[in-house]
Amino acid sequence: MDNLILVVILPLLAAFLMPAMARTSEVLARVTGLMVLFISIIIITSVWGSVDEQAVSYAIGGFRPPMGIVFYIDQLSLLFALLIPVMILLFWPWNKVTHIREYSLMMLLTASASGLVLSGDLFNIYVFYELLAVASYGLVVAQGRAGKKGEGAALAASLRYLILGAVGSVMMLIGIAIIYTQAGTLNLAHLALLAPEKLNNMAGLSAFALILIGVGVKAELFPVNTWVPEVYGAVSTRLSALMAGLLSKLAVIVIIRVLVLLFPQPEALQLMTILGMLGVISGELVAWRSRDMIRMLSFSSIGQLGLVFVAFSIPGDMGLMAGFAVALHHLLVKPALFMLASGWTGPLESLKGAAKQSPYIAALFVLLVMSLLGVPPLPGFWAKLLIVVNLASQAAPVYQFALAFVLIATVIEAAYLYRVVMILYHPNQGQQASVREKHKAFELVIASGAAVILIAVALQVQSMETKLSSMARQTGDRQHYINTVFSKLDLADIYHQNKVQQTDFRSNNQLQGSK
Amino acid sequence: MSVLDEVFILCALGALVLFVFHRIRGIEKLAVVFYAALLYLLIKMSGLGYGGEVIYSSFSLNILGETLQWRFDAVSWFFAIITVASGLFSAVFMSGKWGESYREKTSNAAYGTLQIALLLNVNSMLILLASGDLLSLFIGWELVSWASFMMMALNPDKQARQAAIKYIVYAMAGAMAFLAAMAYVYGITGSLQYAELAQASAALSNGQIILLSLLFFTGFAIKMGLIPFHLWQAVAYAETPAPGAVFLGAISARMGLYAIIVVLIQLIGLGHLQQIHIPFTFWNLQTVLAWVGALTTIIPTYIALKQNDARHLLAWHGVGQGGYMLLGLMTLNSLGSAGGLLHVFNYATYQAALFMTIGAVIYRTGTANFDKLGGLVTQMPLTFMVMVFSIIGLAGLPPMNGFVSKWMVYRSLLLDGEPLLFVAAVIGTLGTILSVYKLVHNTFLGQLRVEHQNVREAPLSLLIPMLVLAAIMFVTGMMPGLVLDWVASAQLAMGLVPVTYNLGGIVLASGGLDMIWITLILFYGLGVGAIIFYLLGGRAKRVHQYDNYAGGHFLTSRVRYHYSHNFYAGLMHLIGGWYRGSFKKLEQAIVSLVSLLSQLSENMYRSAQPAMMVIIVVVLSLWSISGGIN
Amino acid sequence: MASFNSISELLAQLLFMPMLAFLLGLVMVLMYRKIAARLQRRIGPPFFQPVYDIVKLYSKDTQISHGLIHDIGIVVAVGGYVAAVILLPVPGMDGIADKGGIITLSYFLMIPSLGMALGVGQCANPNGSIGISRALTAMLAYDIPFIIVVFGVALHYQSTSLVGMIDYQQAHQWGIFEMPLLAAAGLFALQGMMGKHPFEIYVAPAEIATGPMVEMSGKFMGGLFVMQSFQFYVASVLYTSLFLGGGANWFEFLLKIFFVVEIPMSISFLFPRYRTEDMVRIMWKWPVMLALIGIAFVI
Amino acid sequence: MTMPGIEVVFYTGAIGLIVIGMAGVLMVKNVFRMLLALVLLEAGASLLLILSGFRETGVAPILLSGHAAGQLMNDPVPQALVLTAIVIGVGIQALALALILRIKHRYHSLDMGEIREQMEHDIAVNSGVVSPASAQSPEPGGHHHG
Repeated sequence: MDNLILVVILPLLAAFLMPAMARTSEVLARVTGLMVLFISIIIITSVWGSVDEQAVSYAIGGFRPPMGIVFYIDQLSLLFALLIPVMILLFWPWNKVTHIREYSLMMLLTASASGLVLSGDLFNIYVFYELLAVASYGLVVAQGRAGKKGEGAALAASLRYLILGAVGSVMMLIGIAIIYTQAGTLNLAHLALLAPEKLNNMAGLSAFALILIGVGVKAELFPVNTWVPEVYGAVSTRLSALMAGLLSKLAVIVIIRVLVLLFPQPEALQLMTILGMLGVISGELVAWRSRDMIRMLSFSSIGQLGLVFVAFSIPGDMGLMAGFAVALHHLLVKPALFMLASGWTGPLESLKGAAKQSPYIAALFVLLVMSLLGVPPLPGFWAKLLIVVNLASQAAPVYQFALAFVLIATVIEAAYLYRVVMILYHPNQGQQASVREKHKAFELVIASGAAVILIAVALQVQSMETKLSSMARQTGDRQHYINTVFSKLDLADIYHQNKVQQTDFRSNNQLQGSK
Repeated sequence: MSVLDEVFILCALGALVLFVFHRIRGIEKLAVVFYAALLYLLIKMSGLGYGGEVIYSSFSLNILGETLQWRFDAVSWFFAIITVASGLFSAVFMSGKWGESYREKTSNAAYGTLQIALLLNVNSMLILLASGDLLSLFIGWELVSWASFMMMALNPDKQARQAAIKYIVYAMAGAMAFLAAMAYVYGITGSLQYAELAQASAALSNGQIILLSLLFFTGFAIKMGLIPFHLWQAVAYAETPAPGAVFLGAISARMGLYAIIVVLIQLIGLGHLQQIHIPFTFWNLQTVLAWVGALTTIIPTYIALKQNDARHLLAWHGVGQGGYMLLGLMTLNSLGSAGGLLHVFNYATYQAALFMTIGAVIYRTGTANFDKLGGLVTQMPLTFMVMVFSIIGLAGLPPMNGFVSKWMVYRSLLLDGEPLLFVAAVIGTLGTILSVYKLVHNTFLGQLRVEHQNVREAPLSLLIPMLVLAAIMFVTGMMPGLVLDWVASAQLAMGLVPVTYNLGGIVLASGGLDMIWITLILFYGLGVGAIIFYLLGGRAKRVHQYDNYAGGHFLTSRVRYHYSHNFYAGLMHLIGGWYRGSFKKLEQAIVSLVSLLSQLSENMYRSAQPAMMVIIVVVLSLWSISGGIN
Repeated sequence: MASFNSISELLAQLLFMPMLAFLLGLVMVLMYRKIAARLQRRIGPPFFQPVYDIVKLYSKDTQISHGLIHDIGIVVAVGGYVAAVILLPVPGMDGIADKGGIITLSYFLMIPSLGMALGVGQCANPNGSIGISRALTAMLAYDIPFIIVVFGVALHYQSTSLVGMIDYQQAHQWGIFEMPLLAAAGLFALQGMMGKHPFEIYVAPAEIATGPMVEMSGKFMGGLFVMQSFQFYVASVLYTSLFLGGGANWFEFLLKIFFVVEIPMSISFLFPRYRTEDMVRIMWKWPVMLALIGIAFVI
Repeated sequence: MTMPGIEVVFYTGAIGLIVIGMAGVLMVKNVFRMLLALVLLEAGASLLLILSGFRETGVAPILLSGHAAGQLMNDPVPQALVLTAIVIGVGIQALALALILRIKHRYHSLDMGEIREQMEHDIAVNSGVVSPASAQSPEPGGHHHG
């Protein structure tokens, strides 16, 4: 368990050492990144079995919380800690001409992402989030799409993304400041302990709103997601897949952690519902108009993330479970779709008859799309079912609106996705069929892998359900978090401290009163 | 292992085999064997059609705290036997010459795909029919939609493809309405089992029932193409390849009716449908649904009257006939609901036969356009005969089976004293008569076109299924008791009072129906007519078709005069103005609205200042904090 | 069920009912032509003129057939009415009538039109097709009020059995007094049903060359003449059974049915013919309205 | 506490900086100025965070032997945090400056609107929705014809 910190430290070191290494041995530098990723995967798999119903916390450097910095390792964080190196490995820029600093940025991304999911401290989360942001701005520039116009677009998209992201960071910082003013600590477990008393008020809610907007930039949350079509349009599909699939989910995870632990107010959830449902409907509406596949997928991604937010905004463990289901499903499907889209650039009309040219790829596309739409018995259906069923059982009217929005958006989604399917299976070849790019082997492998997993999950839906629900239960259990991070001794300390402070305060009052 | 398990195993096996070998010649024979085997298994379950016990599958699935189980009761069996029989007939139809020509026109793979599509349709429908709770019903529902979409998308024609897209959007909208209803059921009862809903529905408030019924009904109505969701179906069905049209036309849309039976009648319950009044009106739910059925008999039928393509005409009638079934069912008395159910069977027989005749005509002439046909009776007399039999059924005239079911619907409306519904049904029937005459006249009667002078009778492989269907139509018309056995069992399963019947028809105190007598009387009458015509007077001389009188001129044989375009000119002159396309405009309006919203959203994404958005969010959150949401 | 005592009675009914209908129909045709003549200040044809016409047409030398369906069309046109006749109760012979009932009968009445339509279609004469499209439109026009009337009556008697209706009327009161509006509407529809003035433009003599009859010669025309006499009979008996209490005995029966035929015949020559569209319009307006109001009273 | 303390002034300053920064990001067209506004915004946020640990009578949070036990100290945690935040902020600003420079080289403009339009055109060209020839009349996004 102790060496789990290497998952953050090793890539971080590698990120800074790789450029230096490249001066002495180019090959060594290139291999280092991969090595680090493999080591990360090995470390995580080695602790995989040890975390089940009982989460584990780990104080870095031996300082006890709440003063020290802790890692919190439960099923959720461990799952994502594993997914991060795996996904980054899958979308690793293998190319020979890749500049070494790109690898370095990828390493930075790995380190910050792993830190983000494992960290049990709000400010650490902020720091890792910022690092993640820097890495992704850099990657957007570095992995601009090929072509004459590629570089300029990537630069401009990166700058616009950066400005939005920086504003978001500031919002998050202000939110953290408010929390600190209220509670006087930034340790999540400590905050969780104090939250019902200190954060269950207007100030706490506004802090949540600010953090939601701040982190929401990465999570493609409704009003701060204008960067999505620009960036995905400007960068390689590989990076788009990574960002839409993995990075957005990491930001969502952060929001969920904060929400579950710190903000018990129903208004916080409902704010998220509103933004989520606006995201669903606006994303799907624009995707309906899109004329090329990447743009369509970008907006579809906005819509899907909106769905994720709607799901997570349902109170209780069922909401968390629905959210995990739809988030993981999107994490699986969207990258695969981006991979398929990379060979199918150009206007949609030019894809006429593509299925005749490459029937296997078209069939894969249909399968993925159907799961995205929620056609039973594919996993996407179960995810959507969870959302719908749980939305309907909520009493607050905002959830009923959300239900309507989600269902309408699905119809729109069906309209454009099936239109693409029909274009692919068009009997006539389009005029531009000859200039179409070929799919690269690794893209097909990834998409096929996703399809295989989809089918496997569809067959094993019962056991998936048990896993997800146990994950949701653990994530949603605030007391469990507190008990895991603090030993009994710590807790006694904290209670003692609080009591002392409170008595001080009271004695002050009495003093004033006596005067 | 129950028989139902065997059915599912056979389905899976068939799908697998067909998928692997679909490019191979001879696969069509295998498909026929498959459907025959399926039919055999269904016959093994035929106890269900005679009041047998419900058959459960021996496997189930536990998810979301729900047990998904599959089972067959009398209603499912009734629909299933029609489904599988339709599949068998389509498969036989496409196994012979038709298949060969389709292969030549397209490819082995395309033909195999058609076979796969048909098989998937049959299988998905069986899964739907076997569903034992709302969740499995929904799963079956979506599978059916997708299989139908696959079938429709096979035609490379542009119009057909657009129809398929339209279909899938409609189907998705219907599925979402269904899903919403299901979610509400879950929200109320915390379960998706039929039994729970049936129990809980007794305690629901009127508003909840109305909302639930409306959502469910919308979902099911879209599949059935009921008003106001009728626009998608006809074009989509008409444009599928002939065997596909046979199958889809015969039974596919009836899945909506099945779902209505299961959910609205069995679960929400008769009492609710009859008692709950829609606020601010004097209608109850039953009346509303019955009127939807009645309007569906009228509007699509008169749209059919205007069609200029045989397939479209038939498909529009298919939509209209769905209205009769719903109308019959929604009388909720034993006679009317039996009529509605019986109509499902009867309609399947003649609609399948009709699409087959048109398929045969297209096979021989290459077109179903009325402007390019005519006079084929001399060339294809057997096909013509089948068509006449079928249109007699479609129009609901004795002695074919269509008459029996329509008679039952009318009779029950009479018993209930529903004059306006009755009139609506009659208007629909009369429109049907007009339009089926147009069908048979414009295709088979009138002058034969020059290019069709060498057309021969349809090949045997096409004729056999048609003739068998015609025989079924006649036999079950004369002896409706054969099918009424199944219908009565289904009614019992639905919780209705079963109809009293005998082999010849309906037994009722105040005037029943005895089809054996009626058929005999009719044939006696025709015999008398034949005696009067043939035995008396001189022998008639057969002359050439064009040897006819036209105001003192001979109609030359080079220029054809076939009165087919705008056939009912006079009537159209009168009622033409009523075809305003209001529903079409509504549909367009919705599409425009969506595209407007879409454009607005896009502009927002394009031009929105990120910081502006942040401010909006801050304002929004302040609003929500100050309790603006609730 | 069966109210006849023996096979022989059944056979007798099967044989006599159509024959009787045919003979009475012929007399009605004669009456029609006489009335027309009188109204036009003519003497009119002799008593056996309808018979002469049919015999003449049947015995023509050139009988031109355009194909099997052409023949069958005529067979069905006549046969449909024969079958309908059997379902109509007359005094003393109502055994088989009970097998059908009013709904079946209404459907039987559509069969001859369709049979004729098939026959005409086979003739391959575009003029015939035009005529038949008008004829079917006309059928649509009068059948809607007719069916509404039938519905109202059946609703009133709570039965679809003609025999039952007659029994009820004879025990209580004639339908025409209980349902005057429906009876009026029925009369309207009857006018159309019998294919007479002013609703007969599709078979008007002036339309011979452009109507359904254009290819009908010889015994084809003769068949249609036979059909016409059945048509008169069926319409009048049906109306009598629905509204005038049927016939307790033959005298009463004959009186009633001739009276029923007489009214529309007298009216028919007072008006010019309506165009098909106008006929639809008028049929869908007045009789339908009357019938619906009548039903409202019944309920 | 009846009298407004000194921290009111600080809070006002912090919020004022945030407002000015926000307004700048919103209204300014020039990307460089936008960046400067961002700097102000960050400064405001940092100040706010520092203030959360500020005690009016507190001393520097250094444990020296001279201090009496229990004397009020300023909270050191926010100060440490702000230090980190400033470092990160500077890094991002540097990155942004580099981007702005390269964009200026490529698009010959610092106007956000122009940059956006050129970028959208480039994206559309790159995805094949718009032909490169129509560079002079950019159809942003290329969603009207092309």
